[in-house]
Amino acid sequence: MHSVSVQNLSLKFGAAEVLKNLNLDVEEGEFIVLLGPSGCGKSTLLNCLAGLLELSEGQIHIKGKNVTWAEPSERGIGMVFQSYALYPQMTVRGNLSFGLKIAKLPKEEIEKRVQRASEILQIGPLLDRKPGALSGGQRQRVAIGRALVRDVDVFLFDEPLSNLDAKLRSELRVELKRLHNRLKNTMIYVTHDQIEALTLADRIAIMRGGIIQQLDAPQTIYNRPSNLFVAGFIGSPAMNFIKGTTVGGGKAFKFGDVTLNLVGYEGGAIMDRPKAIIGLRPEHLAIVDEAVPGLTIPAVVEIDEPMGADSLVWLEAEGKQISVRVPVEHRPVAGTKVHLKVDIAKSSLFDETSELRI
Amino acid sequence: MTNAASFATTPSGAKPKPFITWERFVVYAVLIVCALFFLLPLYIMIMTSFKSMAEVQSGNIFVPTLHPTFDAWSKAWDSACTGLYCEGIKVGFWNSVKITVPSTIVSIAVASVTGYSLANWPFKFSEVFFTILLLGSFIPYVVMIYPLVIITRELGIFSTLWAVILVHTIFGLPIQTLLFRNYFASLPQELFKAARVDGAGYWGIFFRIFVPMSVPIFTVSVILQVTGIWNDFLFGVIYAGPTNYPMTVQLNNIVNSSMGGKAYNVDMAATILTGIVPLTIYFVSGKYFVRGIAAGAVKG
Amino acid sequence: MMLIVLGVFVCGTIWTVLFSFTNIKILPIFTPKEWIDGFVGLANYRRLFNTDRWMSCPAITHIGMADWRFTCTGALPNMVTYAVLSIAIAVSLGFLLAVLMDQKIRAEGVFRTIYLYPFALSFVVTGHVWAWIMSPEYGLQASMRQLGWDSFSFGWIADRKMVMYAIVIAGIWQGTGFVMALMLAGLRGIDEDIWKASKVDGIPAWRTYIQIVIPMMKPVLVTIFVIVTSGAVRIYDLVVAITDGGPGISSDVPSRYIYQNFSANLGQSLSASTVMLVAMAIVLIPWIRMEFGKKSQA
Amino acid sequence: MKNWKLAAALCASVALPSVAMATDLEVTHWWTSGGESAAVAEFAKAFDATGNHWVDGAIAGSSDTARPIIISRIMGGNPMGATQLNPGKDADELIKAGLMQDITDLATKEDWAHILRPASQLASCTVDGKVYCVPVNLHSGQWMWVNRKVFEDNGMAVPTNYNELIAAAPALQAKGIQPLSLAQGWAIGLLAGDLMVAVAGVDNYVKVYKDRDMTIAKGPEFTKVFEAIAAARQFAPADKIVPQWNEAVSLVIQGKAAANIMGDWAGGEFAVAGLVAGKDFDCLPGLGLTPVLDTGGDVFYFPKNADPAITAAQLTLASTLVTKDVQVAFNLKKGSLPMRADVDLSKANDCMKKGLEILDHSTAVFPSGSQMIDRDSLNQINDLLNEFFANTDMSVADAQAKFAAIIEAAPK
Repeated sequence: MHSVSVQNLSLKFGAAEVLKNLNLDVEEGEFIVLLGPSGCGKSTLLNCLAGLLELSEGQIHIKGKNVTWAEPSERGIGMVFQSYALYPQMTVRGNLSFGLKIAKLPKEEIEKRVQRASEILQIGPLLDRKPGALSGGQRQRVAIGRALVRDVDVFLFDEPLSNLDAKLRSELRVELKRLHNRLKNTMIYVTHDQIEALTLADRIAIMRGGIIQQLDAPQTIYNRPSNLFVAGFIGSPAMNFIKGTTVGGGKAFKFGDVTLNLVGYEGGAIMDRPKAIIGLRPEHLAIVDEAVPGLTIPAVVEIDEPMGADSLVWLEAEGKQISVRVPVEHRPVAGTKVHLKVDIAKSSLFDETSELRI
Repeated sequence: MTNAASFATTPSGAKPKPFITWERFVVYAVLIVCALFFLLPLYIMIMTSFKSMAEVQSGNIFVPTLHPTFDAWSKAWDSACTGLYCEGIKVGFWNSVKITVPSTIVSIAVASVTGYSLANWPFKFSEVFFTILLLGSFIPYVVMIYPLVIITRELGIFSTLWAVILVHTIFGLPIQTLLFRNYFASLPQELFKAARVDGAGYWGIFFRIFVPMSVPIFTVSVILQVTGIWNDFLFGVIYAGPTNYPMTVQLNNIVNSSMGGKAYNVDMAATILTGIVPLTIYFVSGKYFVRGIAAGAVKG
Repeated sequence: MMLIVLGVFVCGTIWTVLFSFTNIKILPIFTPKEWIDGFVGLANYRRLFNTDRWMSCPAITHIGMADWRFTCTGALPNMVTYAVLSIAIAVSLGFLLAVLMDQKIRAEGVFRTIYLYPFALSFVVTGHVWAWIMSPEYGLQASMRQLGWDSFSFGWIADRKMVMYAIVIAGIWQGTGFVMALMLAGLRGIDEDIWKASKVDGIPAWRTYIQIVIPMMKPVLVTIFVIVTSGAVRIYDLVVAITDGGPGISSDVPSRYIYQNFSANLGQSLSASTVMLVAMAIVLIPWIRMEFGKKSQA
Repeated sequence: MKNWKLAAALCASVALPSVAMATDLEVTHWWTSGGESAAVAEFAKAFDATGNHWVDGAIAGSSDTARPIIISRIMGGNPMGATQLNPGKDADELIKAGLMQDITDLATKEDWAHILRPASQLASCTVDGKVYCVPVNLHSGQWMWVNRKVFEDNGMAVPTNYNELIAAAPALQAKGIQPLSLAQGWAIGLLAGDLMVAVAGVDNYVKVYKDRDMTIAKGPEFTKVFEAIAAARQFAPADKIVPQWNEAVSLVIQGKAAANIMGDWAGGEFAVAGLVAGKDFDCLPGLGLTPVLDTGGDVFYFPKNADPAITAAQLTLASTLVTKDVQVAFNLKKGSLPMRADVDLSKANDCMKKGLEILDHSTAVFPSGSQMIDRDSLNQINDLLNEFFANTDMSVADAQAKFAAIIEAAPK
């Protein structure tokens, strides 16, 4: 039994189809991140799961129960919002317990749950304060607490860390992971921040235009993006794309004067394609002095950006800008002619027409 | 449970709804009943404006006219007499526009910035300032007429458009400032803090954060100011000078004739005609009331 | 600009207060010399409070404050009656309408315009229409009786004790739309996520309004309250158009007293304004200190 | 120097009207209804014929609305060329403050003292022997308007005076007809004022209002007045009182009410409705009791102006307003009586002719309230009378005492 199961979900606002025939199965205890650019439908999908938006077609099951028509509060979900959405005139305790009081839970039970949530989130000392007197990080903890006390199986997060500054964001990210490890609840998490996605997710669903482009473990998504969009979206700095052709029955990739040997490429049948694209991540390239036929690309160093732990070097090859991540101690001098060694096993090939990974 | 039954009741797609639910019915019923109460005087005005004076004097005010005529309308617009001239209320139309547009813009601009300062950048005497402003909104404006005559005379702008713009800005300020100050105060303060952390300055925060988030309140403010200024008679006639007499001077002259007989049908038509500009603004402003025009649009 | 405005209010107020102690009549005076020459002490105030039209409280000495309205007559008590009733009704009705308008209804623009239009029209004429409607001779009462409902009676406008309530009806008609618009703006300034959170929490909509949204709208509510109050305190057009103070002087209000004296006895006008100003200051200043003082310290 | 300038201007305006430079002169007034506009047009036509130009600044709403505007304009340093203003006490302060143009020389030259009548009109334009305004017409408020048909249809005698109307009142009420229609506000004040004149007599009325004779104000004559007012209020109960004077007149025209007491301007309403005096309705000056009329009227003042061209135009206008042709043309349209006796008014209607006849007897003419007492006191009296009329709990003695107190406190 899936924890959350979405079948053939479509959502239309008038003529505009915001979500298109979506399917998504989430396992018990899984941490799923919905990732995508603005307007891709990720928050909309989350709102559909929560029952805050009515879908046009399809079904939603949570814990095996068909909740397609159920009220938000009856779905067994808790939700955390970007703007925290705390009730400003109530104390933290009030915020945590308000929904439970409405549900007419016995007092002791409410007290027990508030106590537990405040322990888990370490907000005990804040219980009698009002949200206005809390910092952003504290507020978001309270917002999580409000989902926690509902004692539900599925947590929905709608960009919960976007309103925080960078430092707090990374702290809370770790805390969220810890929380997930401890509670083992199903969590569905919307963000536009790929670091959050890569660090938190068991699986990432990359969305675009109301369609899930790829749903896979972070490493798979990173190393084997299923199409050009996913490849370009994930990774910072972005993957280098070079247009060319595959020749020799799929044995080599040719662009300009350069020919790369494709033996060892992990993927499908390459064949000869007149329009292909090779994607190379900056950390999968290395700067070498000597050319190796079929394995290196000649290039000229333009600038480098030291980033602390390593350095990002920008080079020019065959009229194309290419970025390479190198250890700081290996920073080359601008204007130097070098060669870039390609790790074919970690590269991605795409068909330019279909934009799909080969 | 049989399979067939299960299939039939398996929720899928949009939740089926009756044509109208009980709650919806109550919502619309209340709205419509209230609308009828609000429309009753308008109905009488319109009916009266289509009657002849003989029919007005002999008939029941609620009874629809039997012989509708546009005479009162054309007379109100085109030929009703106000003193020497019999050119109806159209005469002052452009003057009213000339007074209303700059007065509305200036007063709202000044008030929104003042409200923003009071809400987010408190200065030393801001509380005193605000108290005086607030008290100002309770002064019967008529007693300020003479001091303002002296002030505008000393500024050398008496009997010009500038004087009337100044006066409207001054009298609009207490309520307008209150409007903006309190609305800005109700917006989440994190936004203000975050923007400051990001290095945005006084004007940057105002224009990039607060203005876009405050479209509904700007709409209310425009409604308030346009109505007040468009319908103002006294300030226009005193401070704007005879060459800038607004439309309401003609309306007043038609409606308030002291001794001569009253042509109610023309009065009604003239009133509705004068009110068309604010009414249009109310209707057009509608879309700026849509929820989350600024806040909701950002997310995917 | 702010300083000019401040200056105008301060100067205007000082002038009003100072020259309310002079025998200023029709032509305004401004200089200290004229002030000294025309100084009459409290004469204007003495006359003001000896005028039945302003306030007359025959039984105030032996009847408690609770009966104030019913024993006192005159412009000032009338204004208090009007203010209390119209504020209470316009604010609650305005809120109700705003909430209903917020239910994603069809034709929102049409309803909004219908509720707002009275605000756009000059009261000189719409007031006259109300006078017609409420007139026992021409209006509702006459029509109902024509239709055969002989016992129907709606003659508030001609009844000295009820006439202020008749004015309240017209006041609500005129002002509620604006309150509704402000409320609607306030409602739409509420973070959408708050609504979502309360739905997920399973809080019924009416409780969300009362326990969460209304408290969040407090600044807007304060604005509405001040605007409606200042409108009620300065009520003028409405009374002039509907009853012109009648029957007798039973529906007179302070602004009408101030306006009428403005072109006959400025001293009365100024002293009446000063009384209003002092009364408002007594009510407002402590409240402002409480309301806004804590915010600026926090 | 100043006098010389004035004299020069005077010469220019009177002696050489055709050569005078065309000057725009803004004139404020509150005549805006159809008939009033037509009357103003006569003034404008005549003034434009002098080579100048009449710029109309109509502001409706009677002097209460217009006065602050006029004062503001004068104080703001942008005065109008000429303005209608209630004569007498209202304008005194403006004159004392030196804001008004002295037109004595013109008045002397044209011998207004002899050609304009009654003398009270010019007198109220005169302060300390100097003339500041031009009276242009006479209006009187002592008229009772009776719908003949109401009585004829019911087989009753048409009353010829107020007392007969009151006598017929119970019979009218029995037939569902309101004996007396009445409008709110100043109309009640006007009715009460007419009753003062009718019951207490012109002399006593003038003694109280002008001389502030307190023994009469507190005495039995005025007790009778207030008793008469108290009697009138039962014939026009509060729920029958209409907001506007013309609605009250309209009730008489429609036959819903038998009579109304209103000034001569009510004649216009009857004319518009197509009713003929003497046949359909009667107009009874002095309420039919004693044929007397007060002489309210309209006057024009000329605010001082720095521009000599305007001063000249002001004098031209002043002179134009009282010429024979203009007086006839204007007053026929306005429905008021002309200031000059030496004009032909054969076109006047019956009611106007009745008025003209009374005007010829100087004893039957007396000054209007605003010429004798200040506006502030008149307002207070009006408030009192309105309250007395509406509040049946107020006793006659109480009302009279309050009335006397206002008279006593009025500035001399």
